[in-house]
Amino acid sequence: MKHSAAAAKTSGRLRRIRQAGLDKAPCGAQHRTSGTKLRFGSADVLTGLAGIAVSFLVLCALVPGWIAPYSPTEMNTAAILQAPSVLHPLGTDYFGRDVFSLIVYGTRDSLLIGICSVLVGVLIGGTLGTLAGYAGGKLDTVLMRLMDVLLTVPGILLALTIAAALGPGLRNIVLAIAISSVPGYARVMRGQILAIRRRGYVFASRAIGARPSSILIRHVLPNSAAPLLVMATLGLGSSILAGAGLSFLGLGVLKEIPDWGALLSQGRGYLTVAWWICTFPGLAITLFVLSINLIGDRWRDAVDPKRKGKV
Amino acid sequence: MKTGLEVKELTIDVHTPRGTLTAVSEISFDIAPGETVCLVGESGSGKTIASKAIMRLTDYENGRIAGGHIRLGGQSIESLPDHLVRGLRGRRIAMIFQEPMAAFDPVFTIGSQIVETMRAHRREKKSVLQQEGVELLRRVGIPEPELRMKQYPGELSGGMLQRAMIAMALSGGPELLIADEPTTALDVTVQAQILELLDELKESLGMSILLITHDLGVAAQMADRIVVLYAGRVAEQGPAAEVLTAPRHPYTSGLLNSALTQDIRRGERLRAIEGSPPGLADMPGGCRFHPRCAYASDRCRESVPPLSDQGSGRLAACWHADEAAAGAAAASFAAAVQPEVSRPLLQAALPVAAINGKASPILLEAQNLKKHYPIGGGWGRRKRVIHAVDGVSLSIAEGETFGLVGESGSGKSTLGRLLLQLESQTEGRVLYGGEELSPQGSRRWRETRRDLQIIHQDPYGTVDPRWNIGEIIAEPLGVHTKLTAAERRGRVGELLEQVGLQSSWQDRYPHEFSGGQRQRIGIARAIAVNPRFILADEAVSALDVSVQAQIVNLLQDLQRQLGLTSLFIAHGLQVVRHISNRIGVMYLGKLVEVAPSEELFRRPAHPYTRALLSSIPGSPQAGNETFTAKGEIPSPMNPPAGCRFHTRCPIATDLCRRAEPAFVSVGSGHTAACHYPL
Amino acid sequence: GPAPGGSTAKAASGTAGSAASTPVQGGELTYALATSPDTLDPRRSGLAVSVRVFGALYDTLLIRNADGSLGPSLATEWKASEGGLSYTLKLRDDVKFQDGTPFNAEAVKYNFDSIIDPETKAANALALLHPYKSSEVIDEHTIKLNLETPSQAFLGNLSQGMLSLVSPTAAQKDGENYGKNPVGTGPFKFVSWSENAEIKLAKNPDYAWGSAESPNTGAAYLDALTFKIVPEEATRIGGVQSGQVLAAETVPPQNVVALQNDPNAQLLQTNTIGFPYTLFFNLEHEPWNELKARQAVQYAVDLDSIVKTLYLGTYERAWSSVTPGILGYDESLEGQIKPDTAKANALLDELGWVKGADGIRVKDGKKLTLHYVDGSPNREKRNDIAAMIREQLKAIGIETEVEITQDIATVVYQNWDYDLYGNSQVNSDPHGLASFYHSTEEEGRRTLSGLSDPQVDEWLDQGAIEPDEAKRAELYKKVQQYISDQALILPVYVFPYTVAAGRSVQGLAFDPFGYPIFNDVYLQK
Amino acid sequence: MLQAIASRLASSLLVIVGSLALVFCIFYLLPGDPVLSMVDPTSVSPEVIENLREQLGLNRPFHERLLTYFGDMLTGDFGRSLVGSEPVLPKILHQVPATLLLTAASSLIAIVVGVALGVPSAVRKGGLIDFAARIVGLFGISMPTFWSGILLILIFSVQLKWLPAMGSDGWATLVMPALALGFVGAGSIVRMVRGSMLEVLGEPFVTTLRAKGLRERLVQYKHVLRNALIPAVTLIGMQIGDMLAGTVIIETVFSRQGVGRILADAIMAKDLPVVQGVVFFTAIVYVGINLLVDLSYAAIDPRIRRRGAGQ
Ligand SMILES: Nc1ncnc2c1ncn2[C@@H]1O[C@H](COP(=O)(O)OP(=O)(O)OP(=O)(O)O)[C@@H](O)[C@H]1O
Ligand SMILES: Nc1ncnc2c1ncn2[C@@H]1O[C@H](COP(=O)(O)OP(=O)(O)OP(=O)(O)O)[C@@H](O)[C@H]1O
Ligand SMILES: [Mg+2]
Ligand SMILES: [Mg+2]
Repeated sequence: MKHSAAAAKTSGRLRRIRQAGLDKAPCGAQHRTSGTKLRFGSADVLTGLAGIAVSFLVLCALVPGWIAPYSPTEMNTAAILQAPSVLHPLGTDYFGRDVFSLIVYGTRDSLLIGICSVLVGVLIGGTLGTLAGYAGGKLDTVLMRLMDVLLTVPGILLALTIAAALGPGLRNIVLAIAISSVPGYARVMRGQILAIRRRGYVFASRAIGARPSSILIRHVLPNSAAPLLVMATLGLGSSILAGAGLSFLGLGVLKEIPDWGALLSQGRGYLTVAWWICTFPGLAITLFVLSINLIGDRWRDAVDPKRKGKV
Repeated sequence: MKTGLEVKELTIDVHTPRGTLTAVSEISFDIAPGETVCLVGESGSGKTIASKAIMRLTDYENGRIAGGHIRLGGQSIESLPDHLVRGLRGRRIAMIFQEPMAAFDPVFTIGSQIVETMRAHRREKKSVLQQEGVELLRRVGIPEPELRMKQYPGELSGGMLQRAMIAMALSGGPELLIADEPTTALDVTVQAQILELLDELKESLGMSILLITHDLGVAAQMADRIVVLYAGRVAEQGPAAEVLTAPRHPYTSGLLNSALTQDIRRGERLRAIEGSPPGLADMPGGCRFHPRCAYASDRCRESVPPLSDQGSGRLAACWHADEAAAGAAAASFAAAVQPEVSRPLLQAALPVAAINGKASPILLEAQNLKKHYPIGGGWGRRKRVIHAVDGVSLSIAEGETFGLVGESGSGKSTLGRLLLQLESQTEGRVLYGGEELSPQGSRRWRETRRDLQIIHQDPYGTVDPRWNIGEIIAEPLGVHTKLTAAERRGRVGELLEQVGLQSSWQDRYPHEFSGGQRQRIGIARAIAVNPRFILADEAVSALDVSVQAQIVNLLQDLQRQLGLTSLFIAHGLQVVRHISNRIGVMYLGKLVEVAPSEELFRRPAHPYTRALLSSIPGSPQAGNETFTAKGEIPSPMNPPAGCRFHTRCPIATDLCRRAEPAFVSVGSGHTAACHYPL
Repeated sequence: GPAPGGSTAKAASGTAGSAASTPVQGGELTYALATSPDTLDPRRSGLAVSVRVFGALYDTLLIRNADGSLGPSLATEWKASEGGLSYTLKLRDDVKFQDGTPFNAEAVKYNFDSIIDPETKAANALALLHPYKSSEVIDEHTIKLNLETPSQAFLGNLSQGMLSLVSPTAAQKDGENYGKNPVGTGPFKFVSWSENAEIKLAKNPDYAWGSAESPNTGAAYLDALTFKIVPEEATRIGGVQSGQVLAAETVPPQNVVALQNDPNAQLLQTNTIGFPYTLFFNLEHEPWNELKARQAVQYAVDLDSIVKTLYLGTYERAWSSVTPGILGYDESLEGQIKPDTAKANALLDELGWVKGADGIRVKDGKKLTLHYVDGSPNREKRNDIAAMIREQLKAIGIETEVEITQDIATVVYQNWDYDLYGNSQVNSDPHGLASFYHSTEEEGRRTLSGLSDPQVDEWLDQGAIEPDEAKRAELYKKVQQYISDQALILPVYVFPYTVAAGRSVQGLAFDPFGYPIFNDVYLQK
Repeated sequence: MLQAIASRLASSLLVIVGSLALVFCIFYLLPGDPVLSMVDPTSVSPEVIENLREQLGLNRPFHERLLTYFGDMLTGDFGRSLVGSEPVLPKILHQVPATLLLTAASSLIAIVVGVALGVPSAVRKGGLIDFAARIVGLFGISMPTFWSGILLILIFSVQLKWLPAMGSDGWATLVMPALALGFVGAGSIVRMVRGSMLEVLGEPFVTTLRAKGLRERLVQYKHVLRNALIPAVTLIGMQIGDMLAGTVIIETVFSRQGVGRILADAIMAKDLPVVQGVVFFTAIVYVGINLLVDLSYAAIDPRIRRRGAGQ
């Protein structure tokens, strides 16, 4: 109410995106498939599969040794560039490492890149967005202009300079990806806060004399968080991809056990002679992103109180 | 040739994530050419879905016609191929909807949407159709139709849009017009205009009308015949007059009893139907009404009563139709005689202070309150101001219930918020117990919050969906008391029982409750810290009649028990009359009349009050030209000079256009701001 | 005959020009480079890739023959003064720059003086020209170059592309912008450079001063020569395979194998001379200042297997601190060191490093770690070498921290923060060893190895001025043996410059530095 | 209206100046020395390096450099590249068209594919098309561009010889890079359009349109899509921004000219003037995209048009 008309416009816009962008299907959503027709993508079956996939990946991340048939660092120079076979289900790479084992062991760092960078990004972006949305006024303007500035500076530049400034390393890659994702989260959070602030229950809470801080913590934040969290599930995949992109530009980290992005980027030169080296890590990313998105969609439906209420 | 519409044993299934549910079961009714049939029933009873099925619009909404027939002029619709159905829609059957604001595509002009409808069914030059469109708009009473054709839906008022939609519906020259709650979203004065228009069009065009409504008053005014739906089944149907006066189904009589009419005396307990309508997923077996029915027997629980002939064109689905009919007659007899007998008793039950407001001390007082909302501005646009509340003075005595009525946008809610200082005024002041109420955010503000509570209009939007109801009700306790968790739980349990819910429901979430139950939760929350004053802003407007009656009863009981003072805001005049000691009428940010409740209804002094009263469907003045307000409420951005009502007033003079009338006393405790009080 | 001209080009498959045919005039050669030149002003360039273009645009005073000897180019005769403090050069009198400016002693003087002028911001050229002091124009086509100190490498450096001669007129006129409007005396003249896309050159029809060793001393056969800048390996090779470019440089080993069987492409390969890709121990860091520790690494690392695995047999293993083809290369070092894990373990045991529970050796509570720094991107699979070495060192209980950084300049040359770092250099003279192994006095400056041994300094100083070739060679052999005995380095591979070309490309040869010679190229119809 | 334009310009200018200042600070704080990456440090003496620093003005204090920079910029002088010493402005201007063209082409592909898949996917929610579109969309957002780019080259250049593998002249060279880049954007846009369409399909006015007897196609494309595009436009704008950033990788893979590559090279070389030139460009494009987004709002939505223009 105290923000400018322009701010209201943007926030409204963002809210619309948020709502629509997350595939919200209204109750009584339209579709013409009648009961007899085969229903593809039946939400629950797919989500179930996705759940299995993610559980498997988490298992890979936690106890890769149980799953991988070989050590990921074992370089069998007698068996380099071998096509998939019974011995090496996904083939071997140019060091003679078993690609399947590499992928299994690489899960941990890949997930770590995804999860940590999203966590940091959400934390910073969410906080800034909350501040801007809740405080409004000058602070809002300043913060949002700052976010604009961050958006304007190409993410790759941020990533490259952060990596250059802090030195390479998983932590800094994570930080680089996180920082370039901050403006997005901040904007969504701000829009969300602005919207939730106007909700009836916030008004109602204010009317009984609850403190603003308690309203923020107990009402506004919990109700604003869902879209941010759903956005974060999408961010998981794109962070891993961003990591792969940095790896491609030569900013990766040479770890004993490369993450999927690094595998993909390092193996790309062998696409013509040994396609399996970078294709399977690519599929691993796809599988992860796909599953997380499916679960995210479903979860969004689940946390959306409006949809919970309906038949 | 024309046989009208025939619906026979229509059953509609809907696919939901929880499986296929039956929304409408074996409903049958006919509409003869030129006839108006009203489909009445509470929310969720299947009115909309049944009407959509007639046009096969259910196809798009997970719906499926699972059985029965729909015939229009002898032609079966339920099995027609898609392209033929499309030819039917808009041409032989047209439909208008509840919310005209939402029923137009916001990004196309009114004109293009009307022309588009015509072009869907015939080939004709655009300019010709354009001209026809203008004529249609003129026909439904839209001023400057050429201009309106070029405007976007967002630029027209609701009443205007509803007219435009009617025009659009007429463009195909339909045999049957389905109107799904066409006036619920509109102001009372506009509702009256629209209903009148529909009636007039039906006469002149010879259409049939299927009018869907939950308002028995509307049905009484419009219908030739009435079909009462309950939980997806027809409960009763027959000629309007008979159904309304001698119902043969307990549900119908329950509905009639719940509805507030002028026959019911103020302060009297309403005979509400207990419980709430069942959800689709948990339909009771046998007669679906039996859990709420006073006549329910084992038979009702076990087998479904068929829709049986009750003579003189009436059908009812009840095993105990005769008893019900007898009971209804007795009840209405009681209602007719009761007032004289019980009035003194009732008044004795009220706190003494509430009766003669003058004597008791004033609890809350507004002095020349103004609230101006700046809008626009910045970005190079001219700054403008909405005069939401524009100089209102009033006082509410301890123990009194003050009712506030007025059309949408007249500033009732804003005034309420100002009185509680939930917003700061532009001008004027608010006194609470003689002291100026501390503005929001100040140190003392929190203390006054305990005394002043609100019951909100939207019982769903004003509770945090993530909190269970225990937490919701306990929130004010957490803010204002130092109770332990266990004590709080205990208190919440008490409160739940006090509002007619079970104390064990604390751990449930809002979405698990029906609308009426949610409003009870809101009330429990409001009374949790023993307030002195309660603002009820449209606290019952969103509820079904049967439930509304329960809540009104509850509110009255609580007020009496707790000795509450309250401000009761509503646009439903009957409700306000029923519950309030005094009533204030607002128009465009100003209070135009204040009077004791009965006095206001008996002897309205301001032409606007008169217009409001005459727009109540079924009221003696209804449809009386001389008392209806013309046109629509002007924009609060630039309210008319002089008397604000002069643009719509049937008796306005030059004086009214020039000078703002002052409040004059027209009776004891009765004041009005009019140059020519009636 | 085989690849014509005095190049060391060995055609890996279907030698270019094996079907001895007469050159065809005309056509355009498109040549994909892996990286972009920084500038086309040789005085200011710091990149080898620029030199590939300089070869077409410019000439040098001298050239390096295939056998390693110096030959005439723009200078026809050269003579050192007594004491080696100056050189007198006779210049060709029939040469004109592409802008018409005559090539003469003044032009040479201008070039060299401008290199030592700080205003020019010369970089690598300045180092190559060291210890040049001044020029004296004896006559129109005779010049005397004065040095601060005698230098045996000086003359050889005059054959290096970064000391190509630019047109004084153009250089003065364009100033800072000269690098985008280069004018030389070479067989091709500059047409346009659209950054990150291509550099277009056109035939210089007046060219008639090609080196006598070259089959074509006259104007180029090609009408035009276009360099495309294609950083991505797969795209570069794909370009040749799809016929979009006629030649592409630096073919990755895995594609070499594939291209050898491609009927539409040929593969040209030549080993470069200078200093092979070498991993330098940082002698200032513990424990690598100890010989036994370095030897342990030397024994633990199986470079043979690394080179074979990663380069699939397309790269030669390096054995010494210089490559074959450099004066004084010590062949006796070849095959000397064989991997021996037992020995390596024994050496570390001797030093008191004991294996801990995690298999990593510990001494005085400190883990035995090796900080291995390498540049990014993964040029010539050098990062992969690091990965393999890390695995092999793990076997003897050394933990290798591999740092891959884009900012080698800071990590290595500013902070000297490495235990092992790899570098290679194209060079023509063994004197370059001094920049890796000679002790330094100046503050803030040191060599990659950080070696400071008066004996080595003496050999290197001697080598710099020793006029007798045989004696020089002996001196540098001593240095090489010392380096090997002291296990100062791990020499890894000799870099072969590889080019994939369409079948129609004929006569493409390379100079000993591995730079392509375009004047002899023609396109077979 | 004029005032609106002026205030908008002012805030855009602020953002641009902010971005440039940010980049300046980042570079100032960055360790390392551009000069060291310009020369071969093994053979070049420290005096030479010191001299280069002096010549390039790298020894001057921070505020002096910042002031000079902005001062020069006011006169249209963006400085000279540290590496090639050519003036920055022409250097970048020369690359701008290629990058803009690529961004525009990929945006077009992303939008067309996004809409073409998103609409039927929403209309037949739960059907085969929906399933396929969602999977395609998810693949789009889970595949690194360099990988799909190389794959395209191998298929269409090397195997089929249909399209050139590299370069930036002619339409043929645009096809594959635009596809690789556009596919990613399409992935998000499909999701967005689908969600947004579902939202709009649930609006009451859609029922009115059907009740009028309009053809389904007309309902979906003329009415629903247009309304659905309103929230989608912001996302599309953001996607265009992302695609602009994505050119860094794609331009490298396809060896295209462009600002992205210049940026990557300049960052590696710590060539601050060039980096700033590029950021200036990206900031302008970003501001331009925002403007375009707002214009398309007005074009799609009369409510905004009237509000913006009238009064
Ligand atoms: N597309 C649908 N999918 C699932 N359930 C539906 C759908 N349409 C209607 N229903 C359910 O069918 C029942 C009847 O709905 P309908 O809209 O016809 O009621 P109504 O009588 O018009 O109520 P109201 O007065 O609130 O408009 C409700 O319980 C509703 O939730
Ligand atoms: N926060 C606000 N900002 C701007 N305008 C407002 C605000 N709140 C209310 N208004 C405007 O003030 C006028 C009065 O609004 P208010 O909500 O008080 O009316 P009301 O009588 O309660 O109407 P309704 O019956 O629709 O609830 C309306 O024109 C409304 O648009
Ligand atoms: Mg309805
Ligand atoms: Mg209100």
